[in-house]
Amino acid sequence: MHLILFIIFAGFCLAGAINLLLQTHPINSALSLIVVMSSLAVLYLLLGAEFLAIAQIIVYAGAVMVLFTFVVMLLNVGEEEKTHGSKAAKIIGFPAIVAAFSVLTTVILAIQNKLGGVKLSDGVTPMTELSTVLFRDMLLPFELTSVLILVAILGAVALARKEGHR
Amino acid sequence: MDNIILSLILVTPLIGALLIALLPDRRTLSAGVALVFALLTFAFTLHLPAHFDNAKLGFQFVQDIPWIASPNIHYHVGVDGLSLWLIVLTGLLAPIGVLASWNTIKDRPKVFYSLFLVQQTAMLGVFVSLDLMLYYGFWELSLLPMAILIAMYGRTLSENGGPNASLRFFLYTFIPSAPLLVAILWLYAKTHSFDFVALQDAISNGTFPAGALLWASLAFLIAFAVKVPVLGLHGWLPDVFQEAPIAGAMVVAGKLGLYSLIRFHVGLFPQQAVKAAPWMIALGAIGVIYGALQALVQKDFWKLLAYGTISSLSFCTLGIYGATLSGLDGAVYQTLNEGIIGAALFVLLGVLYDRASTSQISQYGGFATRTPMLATIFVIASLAMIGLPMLNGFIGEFLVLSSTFTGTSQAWAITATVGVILSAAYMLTLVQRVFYGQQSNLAIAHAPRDLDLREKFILYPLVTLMLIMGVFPNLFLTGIESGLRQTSGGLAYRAVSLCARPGATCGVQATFPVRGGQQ
Amino acid sequence: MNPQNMPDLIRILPEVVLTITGVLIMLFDAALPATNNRRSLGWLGAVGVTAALWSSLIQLNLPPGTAFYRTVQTDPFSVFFHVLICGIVLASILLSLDALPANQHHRGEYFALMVLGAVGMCLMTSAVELLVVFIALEISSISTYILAGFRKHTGTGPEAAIKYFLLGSFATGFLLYGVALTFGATGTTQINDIAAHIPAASSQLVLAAFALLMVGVLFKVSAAPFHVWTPDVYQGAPSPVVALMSTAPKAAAFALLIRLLYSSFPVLQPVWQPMLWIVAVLSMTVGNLAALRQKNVKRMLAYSSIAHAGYLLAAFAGLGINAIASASFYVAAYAAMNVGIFAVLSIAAGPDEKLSVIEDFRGFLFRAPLLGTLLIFFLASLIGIPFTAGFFGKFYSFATAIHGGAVWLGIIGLLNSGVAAAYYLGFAVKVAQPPAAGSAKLPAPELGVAVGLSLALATTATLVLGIAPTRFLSAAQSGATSFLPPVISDSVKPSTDVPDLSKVRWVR
Amino acid sequence: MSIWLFLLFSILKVAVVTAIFLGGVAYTVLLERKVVGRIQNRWGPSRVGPFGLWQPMVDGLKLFLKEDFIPAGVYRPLYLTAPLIALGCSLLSIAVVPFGSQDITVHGVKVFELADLNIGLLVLLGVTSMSIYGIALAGWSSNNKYSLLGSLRSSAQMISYELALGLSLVGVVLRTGSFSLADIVKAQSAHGALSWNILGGGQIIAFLIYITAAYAETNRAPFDLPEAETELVAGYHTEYSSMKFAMFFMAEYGNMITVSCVATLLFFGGWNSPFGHLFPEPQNIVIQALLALFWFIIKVFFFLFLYIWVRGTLPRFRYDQLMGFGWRYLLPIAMLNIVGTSLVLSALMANS
Amino acid sequence: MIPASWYLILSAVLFSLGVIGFLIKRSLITVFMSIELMLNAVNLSFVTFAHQWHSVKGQIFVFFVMMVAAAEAAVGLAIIIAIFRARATLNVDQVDLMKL
Repeated sequence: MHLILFIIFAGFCLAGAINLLLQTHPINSALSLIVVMSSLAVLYLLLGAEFLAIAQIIVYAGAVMVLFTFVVMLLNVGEEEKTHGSKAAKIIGFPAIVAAFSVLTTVILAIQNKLGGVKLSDGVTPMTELSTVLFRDMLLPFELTSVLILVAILGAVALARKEGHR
Repeated sequence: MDNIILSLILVTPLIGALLIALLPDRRTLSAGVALVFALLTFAFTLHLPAHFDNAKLGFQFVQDIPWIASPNIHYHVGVDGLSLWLIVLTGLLAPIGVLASWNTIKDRPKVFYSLFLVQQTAMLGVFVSLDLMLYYGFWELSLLPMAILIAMYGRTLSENGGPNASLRFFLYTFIPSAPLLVAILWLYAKTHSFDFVALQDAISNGTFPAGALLWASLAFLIAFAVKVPVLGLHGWLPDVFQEAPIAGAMVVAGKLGLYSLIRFHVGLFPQQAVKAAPWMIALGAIGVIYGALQALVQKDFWKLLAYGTISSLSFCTLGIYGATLSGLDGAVYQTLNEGIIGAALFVLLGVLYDRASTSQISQYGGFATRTPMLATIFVIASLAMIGLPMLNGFIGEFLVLSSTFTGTSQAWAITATVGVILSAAYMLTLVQRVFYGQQSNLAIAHAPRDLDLREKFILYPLVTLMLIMGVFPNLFLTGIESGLRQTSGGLAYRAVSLCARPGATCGVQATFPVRGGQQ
Repeated sequence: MNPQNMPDLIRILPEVVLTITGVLIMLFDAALPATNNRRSLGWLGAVGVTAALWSSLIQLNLPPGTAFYRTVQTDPFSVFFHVLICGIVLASILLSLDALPANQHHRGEYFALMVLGAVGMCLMTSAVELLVVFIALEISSISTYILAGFRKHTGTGPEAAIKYFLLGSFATGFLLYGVALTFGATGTTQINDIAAHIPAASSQLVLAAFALLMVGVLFKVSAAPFHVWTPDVYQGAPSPVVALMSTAPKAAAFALLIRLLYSSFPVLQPVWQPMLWIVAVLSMTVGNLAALRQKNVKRMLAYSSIAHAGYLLAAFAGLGINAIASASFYVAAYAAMNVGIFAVLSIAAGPDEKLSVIEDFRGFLFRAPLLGTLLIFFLASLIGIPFTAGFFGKFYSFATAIHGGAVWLGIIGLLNSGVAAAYYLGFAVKVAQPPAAGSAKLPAPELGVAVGLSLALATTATLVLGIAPTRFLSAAQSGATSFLPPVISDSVKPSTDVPDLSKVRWVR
Repeated sequence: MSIWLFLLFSILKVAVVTAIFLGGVAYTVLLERKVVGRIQNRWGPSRVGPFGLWQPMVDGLKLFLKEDFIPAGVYRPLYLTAPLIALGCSLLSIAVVPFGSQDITVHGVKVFELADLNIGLLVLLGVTSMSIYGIALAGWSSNNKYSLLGSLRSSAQMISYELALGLSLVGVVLRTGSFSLADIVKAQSAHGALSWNILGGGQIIAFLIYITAAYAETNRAPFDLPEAETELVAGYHTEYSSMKFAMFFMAEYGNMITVSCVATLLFFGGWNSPFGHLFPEPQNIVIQALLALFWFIIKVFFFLFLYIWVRGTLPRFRYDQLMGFGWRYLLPIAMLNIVGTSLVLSALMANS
Repeated sequence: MIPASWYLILSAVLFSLGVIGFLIKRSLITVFMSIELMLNAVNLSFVTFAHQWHSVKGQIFVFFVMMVAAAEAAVGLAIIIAIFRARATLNVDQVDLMKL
């Protein structure tokens, strides 16, 4: 059961991610990304992170990506133009990515036995434990997030607002 | 008084610079203040020979204050016979420089005079520092004001002449100073001291591996050789001579580099200096000829002076690496001479340039009839440069040549002597073409004035000095020699070099203290 | 709450003060009429930042320790960087007061962003929990992204912002992946605890995590080969903002780098020392060579800042706490002179940044003697002329490196600074060169009180750090002592040998 | 219990609930037409069947049989997906709503709830946030400026009000200490109406915020700007016809029902009777279940009625008023409500 | 049961795809999406490790990453809007007033 679910949703993830790269229209890319995010939410569920799964849906799929599609719609962004990209980025970039990826995979495979496995019966992280850590141990970062969001709001207003009227 | 006099000498020009910067930007005001402070500094420097004890060992007027604990940097200044007269010379050239610039600097005089005084501090600092870091600080500090001055007050009318000369000057000197700093830091890493005396001790005690020490000494050598400049590293000099304002040009070459060579190359690394000596002697001797030959064919008198300077500075190199006491004496003496004669010639050529607005020798001719005083002094200075007996140039050149001939290498001595003859050729040609012969259109058209009061005020002391130094060399040489014997490591170097020669006695070491130190 | 019975809030007092200041600015911004020029907000910000600076000095009286469940740690090191960052922000705010164009939109937000960004930067230096580090980093980055794009009416402003933003977020991705792998390898994200867990962890995973972390951090300090964003961003961003973002976030990132290297991954020293060796050489060489070709002043300074990152990284070739001290000192020195030079540039070029190319500055010394002199002074400091901050910073950094045995690094570095002298001096010479004969006479730029203060601050700092650096040095050194073993871990004794890593020796 | 039995029951439940839900949707439409008719002093549909009761069937048939017209120039893939997303989300959200007591089980399977999640409330929010895509994509893919404007308005409006909506729920969650809807209802069961969140829980402000935000979320009057006929033709579904239009229609009414259900669960004690234990509880489990269902449906009906009532009486907001109201008043009040609630709760906790 | 490494490899693959997207996509907004993909990939790693260590901290981290991503999205999109206003294009290759 777990295997099937994992394969299905991992498949969705990969398909979505690849589709994100292949699609030329931003809105399609955005939708692919939503698929990736939603599938990730399911994977979180499989890993026992129930709260995160739903937070993923609410925050990422429901808020962040809405913002993306909103902007795509607002600016009426058309198809991507096929222009030649930076050659250097490709020449250096791709081998670097392939190398980095293979290194990572080797590392992960090498420590595979240490890592252990994931079972459906592993249980779900209780919300109480989550909130204890969040509101006690991680109180400072939590409060700090408010500053972060304040900064983001300020900035978004300052940048996106048309000049001429305050 | 004795223990703060050096600080006083250093601080006075700096205060002057600050004061000028704060005062309004008016020509006479800035120049006046600068003159006052330059004279004041000069007066303070005169304190040094007056109270200098030739018999005493080691550095005098020492002031040693810990500056930074880690890294261990001290504000450590002191004077010995080697630096004594150089300091006085620097002090003397400052008011002369101010006077020489009095009329020529019209734009932003404030910037000019403050930078000039800062430069003055930096040069004085180089001569008095006994802490390598402090020394390096002043060494580098001396670059920038000069570079800016050249850029701001480039004399030719060409668009980028000043800036290019300035860049060239700066980079030529700055880039070699990078290895120099590395070498200093490397020394520090081993000893945890920047103190000159302590390092001298450490090096002679064999604290350092010889191979690496050779590289370190090389870094020192190159950094200083560029500043002299030694042949091959002289690329910046002609441009600078052509472009720099007179007050700057007269101090830019020679003494800083030569002093540093003696004190910090020969003084710190006697054994390595011996290894370098054959090369340096060769460069020196060839430099004498090369400079002279180049000077012969120059059409522009600034360039002629530049190559002439290279030629006569090469004598100093020769003297230093000839590794005899009299040779070193001669080198130091020649350094002083160069300062005085060079300054005089610069002022003189400046006057010419002021009158005729060109530096092309071919345009001149027959000036002597219109400007007899100028011609006279010019001839005296030229003769001093050539090395006529009774004038100061003779003493230096003679000491160097004779000691090279007897102590080092007859072949090189002869080569250099040829250079002396050549120097007579180019200087006299210059005199002949500028002042004598048929009156040129220029001389007629411009109807040049003779020397005015200010110019006389500059030149008379210099000429007097040439005569005094030519007649009573011992007045100066005693101090210089005592310095060389006692403190600068010159003798250690000589001892080493003597020992290195087959069949030589090494007993000198027993007779004199090999190295100086605070007793 | 914590063993010393100190109220935890005192440990983040500067951040609290800054946050309150930022919020106050916004509230007043809303309350002020639209026609108000909002200079008062800038002054308010300046006062707030000064208060924060002062309050971080108070922390010196506390014994070093952690707060908020071991997420922040105040020690002399963090105080050093707090003071530095607050100083930079103060100077930038004062500078902005006079250098912003008269028609600048969203002035209130501008000042609030500067102050709130400082919260992130400050916290980055005292955070010992990677989560706090991450959020603080984001606060500082996001506020600088926005500030970079503040000249949005120009084509280059938003372009700078988007490039900065995309590449910055890209780097954040790497940093975060590194954090994830660190967490995976060690099971903790507490910076001080990581070291203790490394011996038990899989060394490959630790290495991979470390590499990814370094990519992220080196990106933030704009070290080669992660420097590509710097020139464009500096060119497009408003000069007062560049003064801030070329120094303060970098200082914070360096503080983070130091914490990571010396608190979390001291075991990996055999790996990171040669790695940083290479990065340092690469940064200075690439930076200087590229800067030589630049015609635009801000681009030139951007490349030079890459080179300076290289000089700074050279310090890490040194041994022990000396490396930390000299790196900290270099950050301070670089901050002083770079803020200064950008202050001069923004006043000189005016709010519309009319003077952008080096050629435009020809004869500037004749036009504005004081500003010109200052410009040359700061350039001299960047070159490393003695008795300026730049000299002493460079000297100390290379001294440490050479002391640590990296003589070649010292030679390469100092030769590089020789190359660098070429373009700095080229600029200085252009400034000093008499103006072209036929050129139109431009009016001398005006010098306001605020910008005067800011310039005075930068000049004094540059001079003091060059002439009497003792106090700052000892502050940096006492900061560095925070990394002596007892503080590194208080739970498990770190063991220093990881067998397969210590054999790795690449370049020395 | 075997997994197959569980699956069978689940499928059965899904089928039943979907059927009832869709039927509810159909009759809510009828209800609206009737009630609005009365408000406007007319009869409403009354010809088809007794009291017009067959009207929804006929409407459905009509929509089903109409030509399914796809305009040229639309972006087909999204144009086709959008209504599915909208309806899908609408149907999905009812899955976590419990209609009756959890204690009533058949073979261990809870009868009155499709999915028992302990983060049910968050799932509701998540689904709501996803439902924006239906509208947004519909408007954009239609390649029609009215549609686009409608969908832009709608996305902005939904994002804005979702915040207030979410925050208004926090008070309730704080009081209960759980995200599970069943737990929330249980916490209100002690003393009848007195312990309902709206009264005893002191969440009346939260309720008002919730109901306001929910109206905006469902694009209902007075916040029905995305489909304001006088300004935007028909907003995001201008270009839709036949079944695709019907899907949007069904989604909207489905959302209304869900919102009403949630309001009932969160603030009005769910299936609990308002009289609490005043009357003895019937022993028969079937009666118990039916009674619970009765109360639940009554309350939901009340909220649906309220929806229609509001629509019939209140004028539409202007767009800037709408946004201003959401951000300047609703959001701060919701925050204050949270602060107040937590202060009171902590005070209470300190006392006990 | 499936090995935890599968999740990690999936995460690595997604991360690499994100990096590739960053390099090849030519519209600013899709480049930004690629970055979001990278962050999501990292989140998956975090959750996996949190599961493996039985530590809530990893999950908390993800939670914060989401918050940050939301803030970043707001700012990033604001910048994108600003650049679209100034330049009327979102093509990476046309946003090149300042050449490298």
